[in-house]
Amino acid sequence: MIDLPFFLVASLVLAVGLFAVGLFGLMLRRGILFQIIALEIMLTGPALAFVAAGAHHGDPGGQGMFVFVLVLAASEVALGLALYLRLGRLADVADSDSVRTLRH
Amino acid sequence: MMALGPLIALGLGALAAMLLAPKAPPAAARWAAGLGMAAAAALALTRFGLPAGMAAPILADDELARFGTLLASLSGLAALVYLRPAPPAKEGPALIALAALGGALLSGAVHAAPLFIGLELVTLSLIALFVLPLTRPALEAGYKLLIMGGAGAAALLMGLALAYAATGVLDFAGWMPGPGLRGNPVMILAAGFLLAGLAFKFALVPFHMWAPDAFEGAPAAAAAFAGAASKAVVAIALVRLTAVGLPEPVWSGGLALLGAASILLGNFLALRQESLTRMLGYSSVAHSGYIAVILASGLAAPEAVPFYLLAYAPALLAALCVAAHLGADPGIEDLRGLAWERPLAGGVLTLALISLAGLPAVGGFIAKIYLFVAILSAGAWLSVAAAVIGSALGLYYYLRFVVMLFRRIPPGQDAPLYPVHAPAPPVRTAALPVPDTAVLAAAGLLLLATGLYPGPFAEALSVLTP
Amino acid sequence: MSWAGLFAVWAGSLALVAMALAVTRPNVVHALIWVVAGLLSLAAGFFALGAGFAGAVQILIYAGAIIAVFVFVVMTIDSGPEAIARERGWLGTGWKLPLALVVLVLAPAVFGLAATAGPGAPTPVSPVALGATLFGPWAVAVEAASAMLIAALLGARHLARRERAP
Amino acid sequence: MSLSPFLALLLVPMPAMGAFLLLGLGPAHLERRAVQTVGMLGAVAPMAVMLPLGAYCLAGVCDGVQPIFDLTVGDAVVALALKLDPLSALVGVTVTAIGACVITYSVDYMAKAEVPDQRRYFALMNLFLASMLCMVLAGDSIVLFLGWELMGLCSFFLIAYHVTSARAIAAGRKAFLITRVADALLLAGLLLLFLEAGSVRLDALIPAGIATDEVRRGLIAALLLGGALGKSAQIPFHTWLPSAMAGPTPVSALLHSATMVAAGAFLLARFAPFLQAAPLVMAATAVFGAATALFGAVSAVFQKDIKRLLAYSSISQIGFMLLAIGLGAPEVAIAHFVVHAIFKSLLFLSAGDMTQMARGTTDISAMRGALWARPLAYLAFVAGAASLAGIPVITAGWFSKEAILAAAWLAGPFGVLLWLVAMAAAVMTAVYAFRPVFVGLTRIDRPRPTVGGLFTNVPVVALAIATFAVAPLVEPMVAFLGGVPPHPPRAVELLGAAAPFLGMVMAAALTFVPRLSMRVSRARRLRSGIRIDGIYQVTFVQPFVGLVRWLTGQKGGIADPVGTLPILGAERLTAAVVRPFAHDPLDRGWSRFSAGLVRGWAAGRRLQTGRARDYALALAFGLALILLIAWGTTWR
Amino acid sequence: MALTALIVLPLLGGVAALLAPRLGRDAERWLSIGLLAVALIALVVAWTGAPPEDAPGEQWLAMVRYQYAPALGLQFLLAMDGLSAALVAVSLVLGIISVIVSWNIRKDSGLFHACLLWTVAASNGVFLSMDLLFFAFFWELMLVPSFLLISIWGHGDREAVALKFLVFNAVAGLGLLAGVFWMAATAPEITFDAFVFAEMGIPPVAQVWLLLGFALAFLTKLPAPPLHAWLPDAHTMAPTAGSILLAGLLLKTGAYGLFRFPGMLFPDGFHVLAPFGLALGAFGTIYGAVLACGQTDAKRLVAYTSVAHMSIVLMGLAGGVHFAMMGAGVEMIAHAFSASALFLLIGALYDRVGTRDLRELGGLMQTSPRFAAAFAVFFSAALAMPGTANFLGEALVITGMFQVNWVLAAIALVSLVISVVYATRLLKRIIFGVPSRACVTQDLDWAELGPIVVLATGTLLFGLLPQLLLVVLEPAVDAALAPLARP
Repeated sequence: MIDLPFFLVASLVLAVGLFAVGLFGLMLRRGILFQIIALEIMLTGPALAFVAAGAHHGDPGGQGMFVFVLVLAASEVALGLALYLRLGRLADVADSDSVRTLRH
Repeated sequence: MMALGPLIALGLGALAAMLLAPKAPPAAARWAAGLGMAAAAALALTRFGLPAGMAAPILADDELARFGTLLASLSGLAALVYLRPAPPAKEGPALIALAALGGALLSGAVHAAPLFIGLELVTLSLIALFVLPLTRPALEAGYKLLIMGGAGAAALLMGLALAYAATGVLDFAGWMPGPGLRGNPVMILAAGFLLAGLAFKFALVPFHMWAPDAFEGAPAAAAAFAGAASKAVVAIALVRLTAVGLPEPVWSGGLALLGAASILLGNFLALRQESLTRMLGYSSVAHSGYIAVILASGLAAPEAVPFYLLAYAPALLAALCVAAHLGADPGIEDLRGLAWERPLAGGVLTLALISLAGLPAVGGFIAKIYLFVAILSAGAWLSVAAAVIGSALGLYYYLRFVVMLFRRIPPGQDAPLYPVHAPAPPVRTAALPVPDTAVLAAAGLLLLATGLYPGPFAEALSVLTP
Repeated sequence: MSWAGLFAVWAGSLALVAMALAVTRPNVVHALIWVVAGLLSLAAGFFALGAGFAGAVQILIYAGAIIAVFVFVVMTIDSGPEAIARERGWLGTGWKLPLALVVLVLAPAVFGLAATAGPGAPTPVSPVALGATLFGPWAVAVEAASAMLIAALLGARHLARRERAP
Repeated sequence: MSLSPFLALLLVPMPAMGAFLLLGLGPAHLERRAVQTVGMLGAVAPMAVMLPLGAYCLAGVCDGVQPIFDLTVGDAVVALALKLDPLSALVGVTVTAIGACVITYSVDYMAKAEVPDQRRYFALMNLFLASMLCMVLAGDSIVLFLGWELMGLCSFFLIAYHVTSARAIAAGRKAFLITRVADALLLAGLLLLFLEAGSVRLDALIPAGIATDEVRRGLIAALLLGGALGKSAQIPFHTWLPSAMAGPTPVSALLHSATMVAAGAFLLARFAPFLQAAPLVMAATAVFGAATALFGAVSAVFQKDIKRLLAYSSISQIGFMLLAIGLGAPEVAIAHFVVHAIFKSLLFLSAGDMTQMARGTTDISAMRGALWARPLAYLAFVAGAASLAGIPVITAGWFSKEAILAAAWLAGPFGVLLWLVAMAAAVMTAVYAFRPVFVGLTRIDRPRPTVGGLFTNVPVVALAIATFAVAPLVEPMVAFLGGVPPHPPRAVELLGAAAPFLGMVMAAALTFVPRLSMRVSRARRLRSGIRIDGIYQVTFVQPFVGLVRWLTGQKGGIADPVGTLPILGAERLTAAVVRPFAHDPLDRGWSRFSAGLVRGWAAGRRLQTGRARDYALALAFGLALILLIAWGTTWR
Repeated sequence: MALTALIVLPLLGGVAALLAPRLGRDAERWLSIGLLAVALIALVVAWTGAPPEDAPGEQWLAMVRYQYAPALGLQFLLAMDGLSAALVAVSLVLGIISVIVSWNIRKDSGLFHACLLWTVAASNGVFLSMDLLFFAFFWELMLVPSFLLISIWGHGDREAVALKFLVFNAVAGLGLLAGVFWMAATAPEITFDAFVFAEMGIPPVAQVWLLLGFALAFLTKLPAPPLHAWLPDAHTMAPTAGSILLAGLLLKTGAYGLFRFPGMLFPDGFHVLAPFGLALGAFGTIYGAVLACGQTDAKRLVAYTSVAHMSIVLMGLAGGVHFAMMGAGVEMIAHAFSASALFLLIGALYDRVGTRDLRELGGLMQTSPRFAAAFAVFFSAALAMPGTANFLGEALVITGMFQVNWVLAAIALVSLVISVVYATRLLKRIIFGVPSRACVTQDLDWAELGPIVVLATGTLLFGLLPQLLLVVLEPAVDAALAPLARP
């Protein structure tokens, strides 16, 4: 059993917490915009975890991965918002439950 | 540098397609992307048999990577052939090339960064491809993949981060269960998150929800790439991670559990589907399950998973090619008599469906045998039970569609016994364009070849797994 | 136990609270403000962890650029009182099952991770080292990440094409 | 294959066979004249080949084999061959000559028939002739059997020539069936001999048969005898022959004189050396022969129909031949064979000519006044009858019959018994031979004498001359075949010479004394011979028909019971298994299961709600599950 | 390669024939004929090629072995000896004949020709496969096109009859399947290679059971009473081409199986079960002949004669002596010709007058002499007249029976006598007599005459020059008998 420093463990717990909060938002909210926000929040969890782990190991890899997470977040926001706007012309995007022509 | 050749070819193809898209005629972009993918496939093919090495410090160049690249490029090429969204989308070819690039990257990934980036590159390109027709179902499919994909990516990243925290390295090699890592709870949790993240891309129950919707709503070509290429490269990533030896029994047990659930639920939900594409969506879930249980049973037969992919990919590509030809979201009634009207389309679709069902004479049969040998020799009785039930269910619904292909007359009517000059039934479907014909023919031949003479294929594939 | 570490944890906790508030606000503008707060808190934590580059990028790109995009989008939609009331109504229902599931996700993580705590301090990583990594061995990944952005942009451009309205 | 004179043997049956193929199976259309020409050439050409061969044989080189080809079956070699020896040469010449005469005669006789019928007729007649030649010239058992069996087939078709007549068809079937029984016996015997010898060559078969053990030898000999009895219509197989008169008269002429019926005698003569090694069978042959000779002669006396009379006459005459063979004098039998062939074909042809004049009726009474109406045919008939009856010194019949009687007399006490029987038969022979002759003498007012056509007269006249011309040749023939002409005491010879005259007297009495002729015509019982047909009907035919009707379900039973057995068994089994599930719970269970499956599917598909929130819920659920499992594994 | 073509060509050709009607009128017919002709060439190539070097015996003329999936014991193993070559030749010729005689079939003619070709392909597969998994596969595959032929293009109560055919043979096929899998499971390592099984040394008791399983399948196809009930119905209701293929090919597959495998794989079991086989054959030959005498339907009559003749084949095969085995081989070929021809003739008759009831027919001799002549020729063959190949076969079997048991020989001779009854009955009712109401005015045309001439030539050629056939069969017979020799 290796012992990880407290700050790292706490950061990891917080990271999972952020991830969980985002997931909670994803499940709770019906507005598509809120869901995209929740998605962003979900992604901050691993970001924190990478940075903290990088700090623990003194390794630039953590921050490097953070950059990639950021790129992903940016891409998703770009695509997501465009999709949101486009979908808004066809459906009630404030209520994602109405966007369910594909089912069963 | 040569090892990076396929990636460079794909990237250049994508870039050229992107740059050509706004001004040049649409065919130019298609040609650019197509050439890029063809070049990548050719390069990957020529590199088979060369000694394994590293293409880049974080990217392996071994047979598995070449196989993944080949599969991704060829699937991309096939998808490109029948990618025809209703409003012509100039971005399409570039996106497919990018998706293939992601696939190539993923298949060579021995490091967290390319794994993650490759995966997300595929996902994002697919989202963009899904929405190309700009219809409501397409947008909905893209939206669902976006939401689910984001969540899945987050889970995957969480897993990677935890593994990084536990070991301090991002190379898979560093995650080998050493003395300090065995039983490490951080690593175990990491395995859980990783599994969830990959299971999402692999469309395993309960992370599969996006798949049937995507198959139904998205353009068939995009769905085909999602089902064939991305599934294949994720499977390759799973093979690599399995070879690393992540904490057990979480990894294998989880895979087996998810796999069994996918087999049962996927086959069950496809049981009486009326829509061809949606049925294929559920069936893709089930096939992911089959691959997952093979992986979970260890890699006793190294060629099992690659062979399964080799048999599955052409079947799906061919089936969706026919589906694309029949219009948006074809139902079972649309297939009536297709085998008589369009023999090639009907015939290859028949081959594809019986391959998916695992009947003899086509590759799916051999793949099924590998599946059963793997899980039986591992003694995974849960998987065996699931696979048996799933295969039985599968037989039912695949054959439902196959039979419909050959039914000429709607029920209730009977043909005259000896019609002297039978009036030719009106042909409802337009003739297939030449490239589609080529794709179908190639897929059909590959299915037959793997089914009738699998020896060389199995031999070649058995060297893939490290 | 280091002060920097403690600070980082404190900042992270703030971020968590802010994010939790963000996902429960009925008004989208409020939610965005809380997200920005959370992101800034995280940036503070990054600085404390010795990841100055990450913190700076977090502030500039995440809290700055990405949220700005959100704000633009929010400005295009109508978020009147009725919409907010409707959101509030939805918030009141259907939170139990998600919460339970989130607890089930959190519990193993928290308890599994808490078992490993020990002493230690964060080690700062210089941007130079980071740059050397990113543009050294990871160059392929960086290129691919740019491809990812391109893919997203291509998709967005297609979606935003006005003349193709169905 | 070196060029030997025996190569010509192959050419003997070829023309006839070729004529058959051309006429019977050739697809080309032929004119009437062409049909007749081909048919006649096919029959005459064998004679043209056979006569030089016979002369060659007579010149001394008379033992040759012409191999056809060899088959190897395992260790055994089946070597097909034709053979020329005195026996085959003599009989071959006879057969070709008679065949040529009969078929030539047919040209006129069948002139009125339709072309397709004529074509069929000539084709079959040629095949008939070819078959007999195959058999006669055979050097091995396979070719011998080939000819033997094909004759049966041809006789069936020829007897049933009048295809619209049910009686003719029935007669043909009867003939075929009974001779087929004989064929089966012969086949068995030949195959057994083949197994003994490991070869099919007659030269090898006979020594091998002699060399084997007694029981087996006896059995094989008995089988061969059975075959001969059946083919030659001897008791108890004689019933088919009188019925076989349904065919055209030339058919009967060929059938009775030189081919089919006589083939049995030839067969036994061929295997005589072997038969002599089985004394019991020899005795049986003699007894069957003598009995048949007497029986046939007696029956013939009471016939009203001239053709049936001649049929019984054939039965009787072949009986004489068998008697001779049974007595160990096959050479004498063959001599009688030759003589009989000549006079019997003559009798048939001339009788046919006369009856044709009487518009097809073959009743003896139709011959009234034949002397005046058809003088040539009548005189020819008289010549034949004289030979048949054995008028001493001038007719050939007398010489050959006398030789048989002599052989019987010389064969010890048992032989004397047989001699007595044969003498009685000889007397009866004269009776029936002359009865039609005397009928023909009766004068009716039919002033205009007519003569048949060229093709009718040439063969008839030729044969009539031959009956006398052959007379001095009988003894040389016996010698040629390697036998010694038997000479009994003078008294016995004289008794034999007296027999025909006694018979003539009786015939005259029967014809001209009305009381007696009435009695003869009323003796229906004797006319139908031994009622062995009835016995066959009761013992074989009826049970067989009953069996067939029972097995085919025409008696109210199950059709094809054995085939139905497994079906019934399966049904019974299914019923037994199913009864516990009388209300078909399995089926209901199955349908409930499938209905449940469909319902379950309908319910299960609702899992896929289409709502992104629910998808996230599922995702969270899966993640929680995996993490809980993962956490669980960290516990010690 | 040529061997593979013998199976693959008709198999794929069937698919092509399915589609060919789109190309033009009669395209599928010419396609089928062409493919079968090419297959005949392939047969010649395989036959005359150099004998294989790796063959496990000297009798093999050609052999093909692909490792299919070695890990799973799957391989594609074809081997051809004289018997298989002869049977394959017969199957191809009969295939061509079937196409020709079905020229007037218009209903789904693509599928019809596909079924014909598939039947040929599957039976070729049976004749050539020495890998028992493939053998069993082709064995079952054969049923499908035949089933379709009867159930779609048949006469009368065709669907029920087709089902009967299918049920009988499929159930019996289970015996074969069970045996094959049992052997594969008990083999040292998983394989379906018959040559391996032959050297495996199966325990005698197991041999008996395995042979029973195999024989169930073979005897049903043969068919030997009491498993023959499917045959008269199937023959009667099938279209002409179907009857030809049933009589000419399917029955031969059963005989082929009995020829090839009992001696090779189960010599001990053979010694135990041969007396039962002989008894069954002896019973069947009389039973079939007697039943044939009572039929009123011409096709049924011929069908029962098939039972009788194939029972003779069974006697020959169960005799285990050289003569009998040779006879069985010859009789198989001979019966393929003669029975097919009789079915062809009766089918042609049925096409003209619409009845096969013997009581309503008659008078062919007057109205159509070619018909009558053809009937007479094949009637002689059915009678085993010397000069036809049938005689050779039966005489050899009877010779063999004399070596085995004289009673059996006597029974076979009795069946020869009974054959006269049914054959003359057939003739009497069809070609003799007064031309009946259902009378034929149209004689055989070239499309019917051609096949008839071919079949007649075959019958007479092998009857008059039997060496052609005997030379081909001899090595196969020797090889089949070699393991039976008791030490």
